[in-house]
Amino acid sequence: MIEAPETWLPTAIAGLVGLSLAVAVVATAWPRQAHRIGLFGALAVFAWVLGLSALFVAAGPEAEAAATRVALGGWEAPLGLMLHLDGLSMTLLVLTAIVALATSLYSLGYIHDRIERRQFWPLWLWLWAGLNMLFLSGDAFNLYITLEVVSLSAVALVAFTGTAAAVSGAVRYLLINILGSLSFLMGVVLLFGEHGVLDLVLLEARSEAGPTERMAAVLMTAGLMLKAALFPLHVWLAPAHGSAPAPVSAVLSGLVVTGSFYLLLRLWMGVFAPLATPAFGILIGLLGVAALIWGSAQALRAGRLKSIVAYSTVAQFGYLLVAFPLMLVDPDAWRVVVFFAVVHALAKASVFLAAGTLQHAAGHDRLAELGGVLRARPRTVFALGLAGVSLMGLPFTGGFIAKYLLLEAGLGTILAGSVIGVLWVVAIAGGGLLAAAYVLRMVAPAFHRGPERAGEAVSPWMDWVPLGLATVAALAGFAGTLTLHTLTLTPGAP
Amino acid sequence: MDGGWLLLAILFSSLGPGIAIFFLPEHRHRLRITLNLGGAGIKLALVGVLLAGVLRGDEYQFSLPLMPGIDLVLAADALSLLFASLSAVLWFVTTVYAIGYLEGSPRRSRFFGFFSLCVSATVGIALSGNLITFLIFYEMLTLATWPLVVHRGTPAALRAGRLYLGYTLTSGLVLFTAIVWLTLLAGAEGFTPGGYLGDLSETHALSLQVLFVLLMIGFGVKAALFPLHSWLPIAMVAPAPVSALLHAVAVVKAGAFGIIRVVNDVYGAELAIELGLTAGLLVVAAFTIIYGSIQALRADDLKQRLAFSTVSQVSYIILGVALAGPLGIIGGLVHLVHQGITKITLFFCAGNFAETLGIHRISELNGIGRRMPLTMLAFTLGGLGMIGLPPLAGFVTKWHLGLGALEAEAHWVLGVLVLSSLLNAAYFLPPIIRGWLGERREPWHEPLRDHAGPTRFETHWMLLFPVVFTAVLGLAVGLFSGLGLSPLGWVSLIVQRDYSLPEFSL
Amino acid sequence: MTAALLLTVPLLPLMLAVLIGLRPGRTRLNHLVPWVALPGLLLAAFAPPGLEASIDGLLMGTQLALDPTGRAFLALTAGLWLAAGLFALGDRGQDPQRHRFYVFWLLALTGNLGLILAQDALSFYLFFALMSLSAYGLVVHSGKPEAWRAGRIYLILAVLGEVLLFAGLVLAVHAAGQSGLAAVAAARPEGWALALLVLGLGIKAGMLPLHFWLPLAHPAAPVPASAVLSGAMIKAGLLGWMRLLPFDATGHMILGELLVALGLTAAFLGAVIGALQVRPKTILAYSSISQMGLMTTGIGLALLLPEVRGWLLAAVTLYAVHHGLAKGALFLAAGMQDQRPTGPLASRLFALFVLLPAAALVGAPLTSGAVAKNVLKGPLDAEALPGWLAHTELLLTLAATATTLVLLRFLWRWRAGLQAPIEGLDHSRWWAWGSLALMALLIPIWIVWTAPGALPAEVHDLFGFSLLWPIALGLGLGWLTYLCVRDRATPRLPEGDLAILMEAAWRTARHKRRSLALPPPRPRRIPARLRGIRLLWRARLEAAERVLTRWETIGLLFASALLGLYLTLLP
Amino acid sequence: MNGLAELAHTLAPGLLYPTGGAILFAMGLYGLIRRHHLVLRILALNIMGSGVFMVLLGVAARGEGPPDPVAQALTLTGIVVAVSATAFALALVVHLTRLTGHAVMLPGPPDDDAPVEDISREEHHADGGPAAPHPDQDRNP
Amino acid sequence: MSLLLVIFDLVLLAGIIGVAWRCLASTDLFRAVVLFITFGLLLALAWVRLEAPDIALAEAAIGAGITGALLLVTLERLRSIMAERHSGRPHTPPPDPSGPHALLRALHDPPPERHSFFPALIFALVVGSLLVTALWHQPQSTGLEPVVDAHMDVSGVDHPITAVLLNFRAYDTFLELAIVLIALLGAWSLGRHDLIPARPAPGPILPGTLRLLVPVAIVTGVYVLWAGSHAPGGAFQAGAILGAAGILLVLARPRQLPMAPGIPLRLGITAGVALFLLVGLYGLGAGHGFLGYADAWAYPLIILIEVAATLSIALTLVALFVAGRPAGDDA
Repeated sequence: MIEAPETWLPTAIAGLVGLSLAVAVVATAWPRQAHRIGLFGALAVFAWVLGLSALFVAAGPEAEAAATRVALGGWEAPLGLMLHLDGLSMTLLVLTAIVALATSLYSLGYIHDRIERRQFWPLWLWLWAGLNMLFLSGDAFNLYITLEVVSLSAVALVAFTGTAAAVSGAVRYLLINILGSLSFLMGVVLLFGEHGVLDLVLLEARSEAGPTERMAAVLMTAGLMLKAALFPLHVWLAPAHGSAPAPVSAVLSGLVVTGSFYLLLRLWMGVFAPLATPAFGILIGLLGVAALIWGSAQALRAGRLKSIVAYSTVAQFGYLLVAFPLMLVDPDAWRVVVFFAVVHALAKASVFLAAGTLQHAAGHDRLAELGGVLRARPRTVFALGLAGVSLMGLPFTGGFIAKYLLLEAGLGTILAGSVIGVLWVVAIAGGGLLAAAYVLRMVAPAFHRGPERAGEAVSPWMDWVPLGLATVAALAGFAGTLTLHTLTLTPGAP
Repeated sequence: MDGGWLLLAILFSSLGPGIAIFFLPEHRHRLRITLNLGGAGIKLALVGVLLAGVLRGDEYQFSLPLMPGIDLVLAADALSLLFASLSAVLWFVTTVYAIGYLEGSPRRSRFFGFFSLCVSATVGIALSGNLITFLIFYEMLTLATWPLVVHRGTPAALRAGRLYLGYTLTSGLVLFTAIVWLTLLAGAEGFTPGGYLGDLSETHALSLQVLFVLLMIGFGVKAALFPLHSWLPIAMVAPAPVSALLHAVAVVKAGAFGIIRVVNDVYGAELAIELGLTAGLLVVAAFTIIYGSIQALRADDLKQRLAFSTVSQVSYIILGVALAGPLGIIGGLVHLVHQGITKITLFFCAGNFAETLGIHRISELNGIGRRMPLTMLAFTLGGLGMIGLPPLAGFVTKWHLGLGALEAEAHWVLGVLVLSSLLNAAYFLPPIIRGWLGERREPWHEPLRDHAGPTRFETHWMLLFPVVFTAVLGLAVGLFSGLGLSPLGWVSLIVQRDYSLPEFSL
Repeated sequence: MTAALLLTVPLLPLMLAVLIGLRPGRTRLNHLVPWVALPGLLLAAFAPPGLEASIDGLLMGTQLALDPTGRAFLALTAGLWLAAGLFALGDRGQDPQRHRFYVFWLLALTGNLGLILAQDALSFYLFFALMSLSAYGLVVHSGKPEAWRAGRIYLILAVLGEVLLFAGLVLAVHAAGQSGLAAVAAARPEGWALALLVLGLGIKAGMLPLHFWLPLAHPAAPVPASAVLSGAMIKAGLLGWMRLLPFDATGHMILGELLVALGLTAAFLGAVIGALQVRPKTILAYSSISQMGLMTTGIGLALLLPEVRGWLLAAVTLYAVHHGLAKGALFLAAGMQDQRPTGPLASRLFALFVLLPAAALVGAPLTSGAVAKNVLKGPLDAEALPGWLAHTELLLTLAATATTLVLLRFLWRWRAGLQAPIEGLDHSRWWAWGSLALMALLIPIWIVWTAPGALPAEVHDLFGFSLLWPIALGLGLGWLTYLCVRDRATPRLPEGDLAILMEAAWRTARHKRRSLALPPPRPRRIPARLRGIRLLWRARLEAAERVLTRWETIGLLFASALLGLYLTLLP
Repeated sequence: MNGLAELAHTLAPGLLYPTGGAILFAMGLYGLIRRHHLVLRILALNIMGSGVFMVLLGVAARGEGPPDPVAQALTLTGIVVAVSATAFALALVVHLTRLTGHAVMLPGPPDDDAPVEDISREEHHADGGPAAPHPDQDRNP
Repeated sequence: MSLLLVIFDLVLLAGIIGVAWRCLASTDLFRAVVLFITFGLLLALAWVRLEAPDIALAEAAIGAGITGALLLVTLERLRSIMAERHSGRPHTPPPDPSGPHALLRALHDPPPERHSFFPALIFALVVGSLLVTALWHQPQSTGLEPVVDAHMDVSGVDHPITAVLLNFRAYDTFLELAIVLIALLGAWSLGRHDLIPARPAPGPILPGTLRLLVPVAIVTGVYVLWAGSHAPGGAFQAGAILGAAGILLVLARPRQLPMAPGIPLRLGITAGVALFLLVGLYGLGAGHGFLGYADAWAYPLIILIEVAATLSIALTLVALFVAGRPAGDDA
């Protein structure tokens, strides 16, 4: 006798939070076995998330009632805290699970020193738990806390290598994160002062286009823009991501930044939805275009492999910004944005992992001197290229589907009579070209004629995981329909 | 047997081995050769089965939802079979040639991996059932060919690769935009003979015109239409099998095939004429024909000359399509095959010269006919075929194009054909004459291929046989063009099925 | 069966060509070269009338047939190639490159035989092209600069001819709606189609303004090649005309008049320029132009006089056969200068074999020339032609005078080039030459005997005052000229008249051609200046990013983001 | 007197303290922009944070009844979070100073084209000499 | 009365803002830190005025106390590092602690440049005034106080803040504990504590004071913890007080820290989180929801969690003060 999936869903959601926390706590308490705990924990959480998503989709709720809300400790909002699972968070949870599992496997090979392992794994598991909680949180203040969990552990991981560049990047990252968090918190406080509740659903129901909401929106948006490294507040990203250990860079660029963006999206689709004005859309869109150009230009300039990848994140997030004005015209476009973010996260993570393998083998990641290693490691270069193709938005990858949908939305705005839509379309289409240029910069040395130099030996994990993840990113195109369907199961969203 | 799975099997018969080859260690050359030839052979057989099926009138379709409302559609009609069989046959040959060509050189796993990806993409293009699927494979082709272009790894090769990517990716984006736009306007329809945009011609005439231009820019780069052709001659730095592939089968043909699809199966010839689109295309194609020929005449490097010749010859296909009448389309479509066979022969020959004797320039060709008679013979057949002399393949094309031009009452096109033939003769006859009748005083620098050792033939047999085969094929398709299964017969079938063919056929 | 029979004729030489090409070392194969023409001759001689076949699978539908005109041309062609082939066996015996010569020889032979049998536009074009292009190999065979030059001009004109013919055929076939030659002609090509056909075929036939490849190519080619070029191949153009031009009850006045005018001009101009030449083969080449002029006149007349077109066309055919054989013999004679025998009988034969075809050409009684000329002029007695055309017959007669002069000049120059008598003659050459020369006598007998193809030839056609007086006039003029210029240098015109002008024009253009040549296909490096700019931009971008990274910038940007967002959010 | 009472009513803690908090927040932002030393920046951030808490508590104290316990709980949480972040930031600053020799933010993308392995990974866990100081700073002393 | 209070409020706020301003404008870091500690104390006063004694306690203990200690020890470390680099002799106390240049670089921040003054000022003013505007527009809502009040009887404790912290919003509190732990993990991942220079506290006064202070602190801590269930106080304040005692201990013997054993230390710092999580998971299994308690068990469980949390917080704060991870942790 199997009960209906709906009945299991709340337990499964809370269980996911509990499980990921438990893994982190156990690893913290027993650092000697942290990597084993991490591995099994990663597998368990991954399996749990997959099971949860199966439950969620199988529950097949109506789009309007799809959010499953779990009252923690039995206390309903507004008194208590609610976990909140809908199509959007489900999608991002699955994304997190995939990237995090890959990163965990990769880290098995990457972090080999015994002492390093003891430090790395607990922090990493906390980060993952924080991300899971972030995506499940349905309470404004709790979002602040989970953001802090994520940022503190992320900063610690950035500084992990202990080099001057890493620590310097970490300090900047931390200060900016604190600034962003405080700004976000100020917004939360304003909202609380106005409405006296913290639960997002309640807030959404009560919010209107008033001055408090406007100021809160400004503060929270700006704070999250800082955290999501949206142009022109992106400058912390390249140093931090460029000098972090490879798996950390992968998670940062793939998930952490996406997490902040998720929050932005969630807020603007819910609480702040009444505020949006066309001018706002255009401003954000223009910032997006600028991000595309600036990030790409910097990626074309940067001399280090990981810097290029990091700046590519800045550029790719430009797409997400460009999508804002599209969403004002076509509210359905938000699903496209999320799909794009998902695909980007997968691709970016695999690029970073591949870059990490190359850096490890060569002992550095200066592009000019990397040719020999690139030539000797075709498998890694292939992963780099495959994920790069996804970034460019070329078929057969998920990036293509995402780009297609974005372009469709952009052209839709033109057809709807928006003149500035031309700019968005040009940016969306042209961005791929810039991406191609910097991906080519990374891959091309592998094709130069010259000696091969395998460099230091790398573990099989580091050899194969990037390729596997890149393949997932490429095949994500086939998951387009499923993802978009899942995303429709988000109440409140148009 | 379920039709869709056959199409998938055709696709995977090269994709599978390709991916397997990527992960083969460099020294497993026997296994690699087995995979290569096995894949190519299986593909050939499967295409044969499909051919028989389509001839019987069976329907083949496979579709996979990609996005809401948008499917990945593979379908086999007579037109796709034309291109698919061409690629399958020529691919087999090129694979043999490439194995011989690259024997003993490094990085073969990478090369053959991408090589197989290329054929998969090409076959995918052939079997695409709608524009989006077409685009997917089209872009895949761009990416899969780039590693081949830069395979040598010299600075020149990398620059060429950069240029190639620059051109093709930009055009790909234009195409992408245009296709999304079109899909927004008309929905993700499958290719329909006679087009599916008829309903829109009243309301969206201007949009359709702009879209057509965008689509032509998108396809025109690969098809090397006039202002967009510069990458092609420069991409000549690639190894000979790659050039052969770029020019004969994959890349330029993909562009041309796209134009054929758009004109015939998206817009439909009638709508295209009504909107005044074919006239412009005709002028561009005609200009490209002449321009390419003149540039070819100026080139001394053999491969460069062949490249410009491709620029010129591919526009024959487009010319035929732009004539938009049954005979013109027959001419254009049949040239798709004929040009492929002929040009691949020529590039193989150029590769043989370069690889066996280190000859790259036309001025060095003197007397090569005595050293490599079979290759030179093949070159001669290819060159004469390009000029359009009977009974070679090129003649059949030119004949139909000429008749098609008259049928479309574009008499000036005949003048273009005449002029182009003269120019073709002017640049193909000199190397032929030098090869057979020129005197060489100093001895040949040979053997360049020390590792290959002495052979019974004028060069490595894997280099020679493909050349001979394609040359004979080029002769045969022209000589026996009256048969039903010849390319001409097949193309007539296509046109008969899709268009009302006038009373007589020639 | 019929198809196989008809196909054998052109395919046999083709197969031999392939064999020789593949196995150049096998000298025994070379001995077969002359004999592959034999089936053609046999077919012409013994085939039942009305032989035809169509092969659908071949080249969009091929039709082959042997009609009476074709039979005559086939006989001429096969015979001449056979004889010349025999001659070539001897002539090329010591040539290290002879297998190459034979390959081209056989390919040209294939084309020449095939085009006679072809009855549809495509296969006609196919064989025509094959012949023209392969003959190039014969022209340049010697590899001397002179040969290359001649070859170049030959090739340019040949290709031009091909292309024009192609365009003409396309137009004509489109108008006719089908590709059979008879149908095309029946549909009366007009306008562009007609002009293109006349020009395309006219180049091959040495028609007047496009004749200049002949005097260059013939002397440059080896002797047997010259013989077939002049004897058989240029007749292909003529045959094409006969097949494609609108010879029906309507005729074609304009074209007819044009052709008559061109033909007569060529007849005289060719002779005059020929007489001013030095080298025997050049003189013969101009003579060929002159003679082709006469045949062109015949074609023109056939268009002008539709009622007697059958007669006239038959006459032109006869003339073609006669001229082909005689000219072939004379060309071979030019290759016999080193074969002057010592014995008295042989010496007489030597003289006879050169004089006999010469006499035939001028139309001396009892020779083939006499029949040909008389038959050609036959219908003109009865018909009155308008305007200046009324004098056509007189002009045709006077042409014999010009021919006499040219041939006198030939004989003079030929004799001057004779080498010392030798022992040990080359029998194959002698046989070939002799048999061709004797044809000048045998053909009229045969014709009068059998009147093939209902040819209106009678015995009295072998005589006639109108044949004799122009010859006498010519001899007289020749004598006078000889007296005048005996001690002085002969006035001469450069070989290839118009070609000289064109070459001069080409040479001036050539100066510019060097700069026209494309550089080798290297993608250009980015120019240094641009690279500098790129470096500069990199530095600037990095500096800009540094500025953005400064804390105060971050803070200010954050604050301005706050402000900007606030402003845009204001309703 | 009436006016004063009204003023007093207007300037109730529920309004006054949030205003003060806003001022502190803005001041912290100003300090963050203007000051260079990392410790000072951390102080500025803490002042900003205090501003936020002041707003929160002020908001909680609005109205007639007892103050909102939820807001106070949130503030408590916030304070602990702030001290944790501060402690970690200070640890980082010390570490950075140990590595580079100064406690100000490096300018620009410090990673680009600069050798990354100049400080070996071993030094992270074992004892190692301090690295060479970076040549440039984001200001001239 | 209310006028007086308003005046008090205004003076207090002016003081707070003034101190903050001086702190931010100070070029001498030591001075800035001292001002910041003053700022924290003033804030505590303000919290009291806002009827938030819990927060005031926490501010005094954590905001001013612990943060101040952390800042001071950081300054000390920076100075030491600078001096060390300057002298070029590692791990020896510098001969002149107030050496001119090293000190200048480490503990002195020159006044900011002029060019960013106006933009920064304007932006700060604009942001501040926008905030104020928004705040002044807000209604006089009572927040969640009535709701909390209505549920106090089932919360298991009497003090509403503790009820919110450990029952209604236990998840937040759990994560807060986690954040403290993560900050420590982060600090530990940077390196070992013995790589961080420290100076022995001068003189015999400190050890002497310690003997007196530590027992008092422990007693106070336990009391605060216990009081938390019904009156102002609780785990964080208690942890902070205990932590302060620990910090004093550390200060007394900075060079010879006891060789902290790895496993118990780890267990200690994770005890609070682990126990909290265990209880939470039990709640999930028992059907009260994640982090939920059966009504009857609420009080003991809360107390249990608070005890563990206090222990962990105290340990963690001390560890954060020490900054590097103990050698025992690597074993």
